[in-house]
Amino acid sequence: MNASTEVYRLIAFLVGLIAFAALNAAYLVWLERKVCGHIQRRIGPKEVGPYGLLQPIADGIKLMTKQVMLPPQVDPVLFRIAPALVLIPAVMSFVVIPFSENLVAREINVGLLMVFAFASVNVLGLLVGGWGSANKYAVISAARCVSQNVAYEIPMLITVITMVMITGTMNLNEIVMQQPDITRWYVFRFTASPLAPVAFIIFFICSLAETNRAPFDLGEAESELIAGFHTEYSGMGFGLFFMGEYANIVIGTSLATILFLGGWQSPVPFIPGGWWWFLAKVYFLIFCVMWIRWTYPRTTLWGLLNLSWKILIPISLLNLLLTGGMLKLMPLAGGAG
Amino acid sequence: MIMGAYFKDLFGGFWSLIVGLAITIKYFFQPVVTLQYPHESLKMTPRFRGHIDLVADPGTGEPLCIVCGMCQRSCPSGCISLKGEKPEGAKKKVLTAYTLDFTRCSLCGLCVESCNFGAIDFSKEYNLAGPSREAYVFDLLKRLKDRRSNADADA
Amino acid sequence: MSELALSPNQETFVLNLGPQHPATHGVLRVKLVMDGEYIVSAEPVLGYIHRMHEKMGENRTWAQFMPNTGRLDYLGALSYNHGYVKAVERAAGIEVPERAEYIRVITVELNRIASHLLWFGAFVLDLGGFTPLLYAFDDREMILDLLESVTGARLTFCYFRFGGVYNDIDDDFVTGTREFIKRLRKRLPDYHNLVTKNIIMIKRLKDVGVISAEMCRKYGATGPVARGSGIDYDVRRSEPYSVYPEFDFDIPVYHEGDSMARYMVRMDEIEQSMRIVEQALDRLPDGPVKAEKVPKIIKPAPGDYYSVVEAARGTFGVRLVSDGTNTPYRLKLRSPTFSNLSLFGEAARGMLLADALALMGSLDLVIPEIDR
Amino acid sequence: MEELVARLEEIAASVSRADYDAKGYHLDVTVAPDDVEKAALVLDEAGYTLEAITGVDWLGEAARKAEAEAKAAYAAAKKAAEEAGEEPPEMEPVDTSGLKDEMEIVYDYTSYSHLFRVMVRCRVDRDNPELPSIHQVFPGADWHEKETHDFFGIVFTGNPDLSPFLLPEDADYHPLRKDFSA
Repeated sequence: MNASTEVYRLIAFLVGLIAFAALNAAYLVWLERKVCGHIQRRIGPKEVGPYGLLQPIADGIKLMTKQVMLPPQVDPVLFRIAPALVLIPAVMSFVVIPFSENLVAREINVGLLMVFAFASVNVLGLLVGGWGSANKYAVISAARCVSQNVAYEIPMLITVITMVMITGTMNLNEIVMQQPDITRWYVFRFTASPLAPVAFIIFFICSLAETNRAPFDLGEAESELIAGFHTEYSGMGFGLFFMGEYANIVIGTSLATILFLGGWQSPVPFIPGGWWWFLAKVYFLIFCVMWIRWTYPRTTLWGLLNLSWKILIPISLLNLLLTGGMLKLMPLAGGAG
Repeated sequence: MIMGAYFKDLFGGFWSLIVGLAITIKYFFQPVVTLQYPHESLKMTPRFRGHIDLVADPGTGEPLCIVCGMCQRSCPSGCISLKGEKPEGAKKKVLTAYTLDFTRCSLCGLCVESCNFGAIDFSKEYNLAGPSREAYVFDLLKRLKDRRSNADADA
Repeated sequence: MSELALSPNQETFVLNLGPQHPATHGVLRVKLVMDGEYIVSAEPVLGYIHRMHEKMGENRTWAQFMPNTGRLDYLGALSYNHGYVKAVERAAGIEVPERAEYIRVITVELNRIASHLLWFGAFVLDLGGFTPLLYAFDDREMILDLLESVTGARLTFCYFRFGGVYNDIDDDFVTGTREFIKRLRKRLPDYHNLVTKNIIMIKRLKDVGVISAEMCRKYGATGPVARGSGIDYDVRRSEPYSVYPEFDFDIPVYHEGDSMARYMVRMDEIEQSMRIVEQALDRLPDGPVKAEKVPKIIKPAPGDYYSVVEAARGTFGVRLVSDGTNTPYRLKLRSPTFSNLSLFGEAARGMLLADALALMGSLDLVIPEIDR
Repeated sequence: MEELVARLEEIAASVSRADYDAKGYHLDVTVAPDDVEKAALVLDEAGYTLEAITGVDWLGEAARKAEAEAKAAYAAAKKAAEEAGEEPPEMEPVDTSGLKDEMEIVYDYTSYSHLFRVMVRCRVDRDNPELPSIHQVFPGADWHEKETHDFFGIVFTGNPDLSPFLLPEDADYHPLRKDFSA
């Protein structure tokens, strides 16, 4: 592979990924409205296009044509860069996600590390947006978002470290390769870690909290803080926050899929694996995210921090110790351990 | 003991969350209960209190109203105004104008109750939208005539 | 927690909650002095939809004021209708036929269930859960349909008359109500499983927003707020009126005084109201629904009269001063949430913003009734 | 209950039992404006709660009363004169200009534990309506006093803030006064 084709490949992938992120966000909104509609025993969008399928397009056009208001007191620089700070890291993280064996923009050895590096930038966007808005509700929201993200990165990273100990690599595609069928998915690999399903649940809860999804949507908390950090945003400023949020959900669920559910691999040997498996698993997890959102009330900041420090961190540490012990006692046959 | 409470809280809480999810997924697969309003609509109940309308004498088609003004006096918000005159040789007054200012009406129905002749009744109309305030000053006499001519046209 | 928030020389800021805010359920404004997320002081600012109903009353005949009562508390309009007709009946000495009293009790209790269901949904919405609201609306809609079929309106019923009710109920209503109660009995366990037992709810409501019984007394709190603080006070029981003494029902009382207790009181009241409706339907007597001897123009003897009923939110009182003419000389409407909200400022001090909003939700505010 | 009545009788100008079924309250207590706080303290100690405070504007009541009394006196005089066979005297016009109008403030108390409603009322001069606040005894009275001040212009001395509460911030009128019309 020479240098120029590599550049073209990357550009093509980037364009594709941004398009994917945008379309995905638009249609996840549609899906969210449909899911919540049916959970609440109503239909959801239905007027624009069949099953309301054109609704996201109409919404997108509306958002793009709306004026981007700049309220008088805001910090103009911070206010403008915040939405980009949320969206760009999310899109960048897609670069290392293996949609299938070959469908990956750039396979790098520390892919997992890179995703988490970018995930940490996300919270900076929320902080900057909330601070720059010069709105008391937004500032409270920004403070909440930061403390929440900091608290939840710890159990999440401990869990990921456990997984890296098992897999022996940070290359996402290699992690997927190690899980060729359902019995060897890491969520069920009790030989590696007796608490594997618990680790999966911890990872899932943390990714909910990291992406500010209900029941951890303290930053948006519409009944307390109006709309939180994006209270002052209109038009596409708000649209970018929205896209960023949904892109982050996809990243979170993709990682869960890759680390625990075998990524693009088929669960059973007689059906070939591929990107469709990956998307099916990711969308199933996203459905669960929505299902959870439309079931539970919101936690408070104390409840959230209690959950993190008193439950998630001790259990993930226990998991780390147990896994370390297991790996020492009986090294994995399939994994690199 | 404290550890016991901790684990009880942990597992009990986790179980309560699972139960919650089970309930919402149960409703997810149940049929929707909403009515797709502009495409379909409910029939109003017979007692539905819409704005008032004049009742016509089934024989002559003329309004039953004898212009006693009871409805006007009973109205708390003063939204009814009516006029009548006594034509030469006639025994009773004849209604010449009956307007309802619907912007002020609170749909309490005291006018209908006060009427001793059954000359006003509630309409079943609820699709009321208009571009201006003036659109809600109803000329009930005209509405009655329109209804009659519509009925004639249908017949 | 409260020491932290109330220590001197702290940098505080003022947060204007409302008048347009999702958690205030209408146009209520709360001026909060905040220390971070802790509330240093909270001061409700009222009057955004003040309509001076009491002056309106002085300019109308006794009967003409009836539609106004339903517009005080649009969620429990029938209780307010009842409170007013009861006061005027007492002043003018009008007897009410038994069937009419039964119909009043049935419709008022249905209205109470509807009000509590809506509160349940809106309260969970305050806490960030959206779905229970629509489940509750589904059930409430059935009640509204039933009441519409009798009264002709869905919200501002204006159904009671001096000496009876506007028109009789029919068999469809009776069977429909029985079916509805059967349906709600099946749905309530779902509500409890989805919301009441949910660990997030419990963590948010237990021991949060504690109001002591003494505080309730000092502020004149009534209804579920007082009963959640261990005060066994319900006008239906302690000052019996209408045909309530004939029914067997419990007054749920919880002693914790926290938001959870107020929540549980209302949820239990739904069940008790269903019991009352069932018994009333079983024993519904025949007869007229309107007293025959009610004069067309009512002129109560000069003097003052007071009458209270148990509305969905607490004690609704009507004080009438008559000068013997066909219009009230003075009409005072004592609304329950006015007193219930007045303790918010003291109760919310030192609380977290999110908890204070849960407390405010648990007070079950209906702003038109506070502002009148 | 009897003890409460006895204690109220010490303070009040008059205490009378009312027919509950007809009136809706049991005890009708009239106190001097300066004694409302004492009455509140007695009721507070007895475990009562304050349900509401309100006012009644008795504009023209004194004049009406004087006229009615004069009429009654005249009727009696006329009757006496007729019986004595004398010429009935002319009725003299009643001079009501010196009469002072009053406003009434009503406090409704009730108890959670037993059914006994106590109504405490007092009258103040309509031109200078002032009486002490009871918010120190019942903090809940604060809002009711504000409302009553809004509607009637009655000043509760000691209330921390009597700026318009339910009325708009700039309201300088008192709508429930009988001489107010919108």
